[in-house]
Amino acid sequence: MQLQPMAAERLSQAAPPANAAIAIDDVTLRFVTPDGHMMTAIRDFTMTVAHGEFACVVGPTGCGKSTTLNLVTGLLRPTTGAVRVMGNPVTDISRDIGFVFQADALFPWRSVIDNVAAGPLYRGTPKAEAYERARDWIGRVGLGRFEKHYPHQLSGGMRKRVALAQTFINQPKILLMDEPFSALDMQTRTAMQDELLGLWSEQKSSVVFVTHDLEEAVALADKVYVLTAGPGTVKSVYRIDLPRPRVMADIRYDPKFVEIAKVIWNDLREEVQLGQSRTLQTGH
Amino acid sequence: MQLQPMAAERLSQAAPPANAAIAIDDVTLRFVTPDGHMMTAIRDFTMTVAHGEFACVVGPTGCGKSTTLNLVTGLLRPTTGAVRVMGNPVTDISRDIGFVFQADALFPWRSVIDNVAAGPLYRGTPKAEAYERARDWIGRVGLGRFEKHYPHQLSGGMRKRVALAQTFINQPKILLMDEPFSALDMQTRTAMQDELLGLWSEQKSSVVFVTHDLEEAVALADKVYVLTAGPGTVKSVYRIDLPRPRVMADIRYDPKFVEIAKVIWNDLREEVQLGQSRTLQTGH
Amino acid sequence: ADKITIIVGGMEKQIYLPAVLAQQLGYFKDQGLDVELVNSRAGVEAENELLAGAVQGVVGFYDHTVDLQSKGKYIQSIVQFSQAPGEVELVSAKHPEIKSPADFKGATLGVTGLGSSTDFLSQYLAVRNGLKPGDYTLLPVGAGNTFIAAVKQDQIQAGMTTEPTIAQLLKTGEASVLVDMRTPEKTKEALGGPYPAASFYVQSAWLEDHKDEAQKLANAFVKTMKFIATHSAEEIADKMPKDYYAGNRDLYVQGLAGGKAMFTPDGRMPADGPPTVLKVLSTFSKSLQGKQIDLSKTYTTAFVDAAK
Amino acid sequence: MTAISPTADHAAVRDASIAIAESRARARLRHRHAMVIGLRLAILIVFLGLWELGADYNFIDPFFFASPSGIWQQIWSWITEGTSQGPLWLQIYVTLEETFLGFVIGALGGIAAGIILGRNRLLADVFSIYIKIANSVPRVVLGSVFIIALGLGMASKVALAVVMVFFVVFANAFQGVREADRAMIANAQILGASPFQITTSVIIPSAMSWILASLHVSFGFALVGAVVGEFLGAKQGMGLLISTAQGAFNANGVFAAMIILAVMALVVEFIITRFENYLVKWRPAPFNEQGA
Amino acid sequence: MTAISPTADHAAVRDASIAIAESRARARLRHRHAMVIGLRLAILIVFLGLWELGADYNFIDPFFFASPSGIWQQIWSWITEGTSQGPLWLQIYVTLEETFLGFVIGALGGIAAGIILGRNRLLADVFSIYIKIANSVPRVVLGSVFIIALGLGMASKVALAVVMVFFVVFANAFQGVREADRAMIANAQILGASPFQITTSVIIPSAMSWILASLHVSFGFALVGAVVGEFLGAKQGMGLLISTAQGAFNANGVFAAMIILAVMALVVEFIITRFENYLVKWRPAPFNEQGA
Ligand SMILES: Nc1ncnc2c1ncn2[C@@H]1O[C@H](COP(=O)(O)OP(=O)(O)OP(=O)(O)O)[C@@H](O)[C@H]1O
Ligand SMILES: Nc1ncnc2c1ncn2[C@@H]1O[C@H](COP(=O)(O)OP(=O)(O)OP(=O)(O)O)[C@@H](O)[C@H]1O
Ligand SMILES: [Mg+2]
Ligand SMILES: [Mg+2]
Repeated sequence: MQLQPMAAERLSQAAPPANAAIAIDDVTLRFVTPDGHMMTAIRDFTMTVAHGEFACVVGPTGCGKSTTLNLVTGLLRPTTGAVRVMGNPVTDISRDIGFVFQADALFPWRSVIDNVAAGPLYRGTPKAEAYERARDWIGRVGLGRFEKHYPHQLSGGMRKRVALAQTFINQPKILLMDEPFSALDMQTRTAMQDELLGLWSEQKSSVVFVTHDLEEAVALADKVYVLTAGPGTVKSVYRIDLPRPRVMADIRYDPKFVEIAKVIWNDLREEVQLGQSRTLQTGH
Repeated sequence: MQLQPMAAERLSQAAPPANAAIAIDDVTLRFVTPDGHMMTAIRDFTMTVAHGEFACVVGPTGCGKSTTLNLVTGLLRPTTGAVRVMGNPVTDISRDIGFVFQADALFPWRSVIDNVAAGPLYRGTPKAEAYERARDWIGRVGLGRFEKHYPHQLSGGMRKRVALAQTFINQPKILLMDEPFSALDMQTRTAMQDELLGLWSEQKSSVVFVTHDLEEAVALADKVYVLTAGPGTVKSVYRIDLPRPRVMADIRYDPKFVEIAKVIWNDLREEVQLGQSRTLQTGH
Repeated sequence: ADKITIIVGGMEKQIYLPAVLAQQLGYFKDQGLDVELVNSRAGVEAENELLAGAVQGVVGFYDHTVDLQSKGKYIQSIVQFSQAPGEVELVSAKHPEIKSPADFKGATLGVTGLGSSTDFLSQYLAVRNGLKPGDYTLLPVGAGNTFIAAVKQDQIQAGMTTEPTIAQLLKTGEASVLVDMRTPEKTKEALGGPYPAASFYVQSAWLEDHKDEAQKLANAFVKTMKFIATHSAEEIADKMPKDYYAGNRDLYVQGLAGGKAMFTPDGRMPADGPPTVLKVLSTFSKSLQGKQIDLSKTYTTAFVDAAK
Repeated sequence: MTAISPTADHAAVRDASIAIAESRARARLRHRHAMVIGLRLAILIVFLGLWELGADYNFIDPFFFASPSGIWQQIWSWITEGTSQGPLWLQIYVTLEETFLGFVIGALGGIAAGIILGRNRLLADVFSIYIKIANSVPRVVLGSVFIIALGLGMASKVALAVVMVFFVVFANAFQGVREADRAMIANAQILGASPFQITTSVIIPSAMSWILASLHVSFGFALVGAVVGEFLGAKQGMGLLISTAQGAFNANGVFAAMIILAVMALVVEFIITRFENYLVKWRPAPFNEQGA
Repeated sequence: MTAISPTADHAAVRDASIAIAESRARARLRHRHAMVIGLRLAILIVFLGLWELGADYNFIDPFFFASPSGIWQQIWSWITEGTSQGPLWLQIYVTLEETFLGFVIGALGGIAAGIILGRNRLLADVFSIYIKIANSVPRVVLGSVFIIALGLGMASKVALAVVMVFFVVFANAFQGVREADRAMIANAQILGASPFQITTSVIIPSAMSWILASLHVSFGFALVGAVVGEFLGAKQGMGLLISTAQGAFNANGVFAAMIILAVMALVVEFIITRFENYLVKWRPAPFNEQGA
């Protein structure tokens, strides 16, 4: 069993390999708080995702997971340190990326099918083809009957599935997902996970997947990053060498899975408790 | 073991007891779809929550859970059937109710503390007292350091916790919660669940709690409603007679808990699969 | 024929009546002219358009030709419609103590606009009666309704205006005539000479190259002046569009009957007219002070003389 | 598990009661519509009645403020006999043409400027000060400048209508662009939209309600601009009609022309509202108006 | 598990580099500010230079369009010698007072009407048609009506400024109220807010950016209203100054007065912007301008 924290990766200040799909190199990011002070959201953060690798990120709420994804997309710029995608420094928002936002970012004035077809249309796909592919993806996320609905006419879970289809249809080389499945029931979630793994193995894309569900992380990932309570930095990195292809419905009953989950869980719990006691201390 | 579906409750067309805290009586609600047709969101829906009862609602995504809560608050009106709260027909939005929305509904122009203090201030609590209570609740949800932050400066999970504090501070007699904990990590979620149970038993309030996490539902509830795939109606009702007070961190290891969860899970899975196959059929 | 555009400083105003009347009588057409009348109540607009070359002629007050010459712009009157300003200094019925311009001391005098002929004439009347600038206040109140409202609200104790505002105020008895400048005789009495007012003028430069058109225009206007001289107010009113007296036809006719005398019978500039204008203007207009004005360049009677 | 299929009986009862509920909802809607029209008419009648009575008994001086009956006679005579400047419909047509051109040019210009400056911070910082300066220029003075520069024809009226419309539309388009949801823009960008595509597919739709709000008010402004232009100098148009009526102490004529202008504005307003409803059909209804 | 506390060395390096990064960010900001000012000035200078040259070489006739040097002389002579109507500052004061009163009354009225009609559908349906009619009335005609009704004093100018401001502010306040997020309103309602509290604590804050957008444009409009009012009849004020200059064919005077008006508008604009920044400090910055 090669289950070992790869914390060395975090501590090493050597530049990450140039051929990594995503390389976050010793990044610190600070925000201005309402009272004019600076607040460090993430600190000394180093993370590397190789081509075709599936990385999951877990950590206590508010520790900087979404911030990390925003750095990779170019929506936020690091205060210090460097972020590289496909070997190039991130200067603008990249078109190679697919990003499922944590909050809703659908276009409310477009129906489901127009939302899903947006990506291909932006990228110049002929209309007929774009809509055909959109229809396909809407079917895959189980919304065939809702093609013509507008986002406000959908339930929360349905909207999330539209967002997934919207991202998946672009077949991005790099896929960033921020708690994409948390609004879905177990069954739909399993189906979506299978869909995601299929897309990933087919496209050989690189994935960074943020979740609160540790079991989900272990079930999906090649590598799990555990972050510390905010200001977030990498606490430990675990390599998950469960065999692939993995079948989501069954993997949870694999004894190796259970063991891995337990080890990471203990590591994480320690951190979460630390984070909680820290905020509670300064509670009032 | 008294674990039996109480489906009889659904089938009986007798009016629900007049003294119930919440009584939804044979309600059907239809929406106008974009192509001008009518779509039934929930159908022949009957549900009763007694005073001081904790009811959980589970069901496949898009089956009408949020719609049901909106009926109770008065935000939506039934097409046919009647909704009564505390014995009175719902005509307007009630002040006895606390509602944690599925999506974000914080006031973006108010800082965390102003958001949390809103309820007491609306209800005429003196300013000093309102802010003192707000500070207390902000501490309880672990956001002491973020009092002055505005919602857009918080992470998704933090925003959800502000919404919880905002609702809890009013100590509502009737508490409706729509997937309130899905954006939280396991540890924070457990702490919030304990907070919720404490509030509930202290206030003797009546709770309707929507979740996708069946284990959460079983751990918290007196009664679990399983809904059918949309148009939603009650498939089965389960009474959960696990002893109280329940400690969230431990209850999952109770063998009785595991058994109950398994029974309901089988019932639910059947429904979810049905729902999925139905949408997939009409997929494209 | 090319289209000739003429701006009229208020087509419904009686002082400018010959312009519309000529059109109504078909005199322009008789001369083979294609004339288009454009309404513009603000005199400045009309002059600017003329100078910019966008229109060929303006029906307006003669004094503008003098004023513009002081600014180096040459325009000249080729047909003179009236030899009296057609204006009246009215005094409010609330102020019977004002019996002559000499009593203006401390009063507020209504004028249509600062820098307008009513402004200069009012001041001239006051000064001629021994007052100094500063003894009275001038208030621009426009013409028409706003003038009447100002009288009613006692914001002006006296004021100078034209028909039909005069007739309207006289009818209701809210004001009476203090100084009448609707006839050549009374104007001479008030100002010491005839005061040529409404006229048809063109840019001097245009006139050089368009003697032919100018002659035809003069022909039409002179014929119109003759028509006015030989017809009663009633007959003239019949020729005018109905909207111009929609308020009250009797009033219109009555005003016209009272004011008809101001029109020249033949369109000719009275010889002693221009000096009077220069005298009035140079007393008050800053822009004229210290400027040499060549009055002979402000009008010509050549076309009127040649008119058939 | 219990069998849960409802009995056929119950389904029939449900369907019947839904049908009843829906027909009731429709009746409520019809009733509400009738009430709105009724109230509007009631207000109009009371207003006109008081005006007429006031004029009859000389509380309101009809010399200054006209009277409804006089206004109606004036409109009727214009319709049947024409105006001093020619047939009434021609005056309406002339003014409408100027207004419409001015409205379209001003609105398009305002939208374009608003979007360009709203999307580009540097341009906004540099140029917005000049737009503010331009907006403080009195329109009547501008009117004279336009007449000098463009002549007394249609162009100067159109220009005046343009400057009445431009600033209102610009201000709203600019702010609407600034208010566009940043997450949505980011999403489009990541989905592969070029800056131009972001503008057309995210910025414009989200600024649409801002732009439409400004169009509602600015058609009236365009009308005002055209009329003021005609006031300053014209040979046709409603503004000249008003000017002539004013000069002839014909208060009925002044008010009659204004009422015709109001009707023109309402007709166009109706069209804009139609257009708006078409554009924003994706919008959620407020809660409570939602279920059928 | 490995020890993860960073070495003291590394922490020091990080803090130093953060300090550098932050001072660099500040320098960038300063540099940008200087560039904006520079560009504005450059545009101004080029514009004035071309104008002056055009006037000198008679491409632009200074008789109609004045010239920068002539305008400056005029302003200087007004400052040093006063105007024909008295000292310049008095004219400015008079116009500013009228404008300010009209702006405040019109804006408050527009906001109030917008909120009331925006919150009450029935009132909106019944009354909005009348507001639209009122908005189509040419302001110049209204001007004479106001002078008749209110006299030639300040009241009529204020009224004219009010009607210029009211409709713009109303349209935006109305739409802003309609756009308020329905989930947020529902939340406030459930938290116990009375309809009045909802209005003050949800509706007004969310309509705020709409209202502010309209205030930006409508101060200029109020100024225009006051000046037009003075045009129609006044003893004092910038409008009279313009009207006198026009009557005397003094183009320099006309443009000088307009420039003074523009400066007035810019000063007030600056104050409104300050106020706006204070009110909307809760707003998220666009992505990319966010990290420090
Ligand atoms: N614009 C901002 N201004 C100030 N602080 C911010 C801003 N955006 C985020 N933060 C802070 O950065 C920290 C990290 O936020 P982030 O959204 O990355 O957390 P997260 O790990 O995604 O949490 P969650 O699991 O709850 O989504 C939080 O403490 C948050 O308050
Ligand atoms: N305004 C609307 N117009 C039309 N259909 C609607 C509208 N609102 C909701 N619906 C439909 O009603 C059904 C139930 O929606 P609801 O939000 O109650 O689902 P839910 O059970 O809460 O799902 P989730 O778990 O995903 O939140 C869905 O099929 C949805 O498409
Ligand atoms: Mg997050
Ligand atoms: Mg829901």
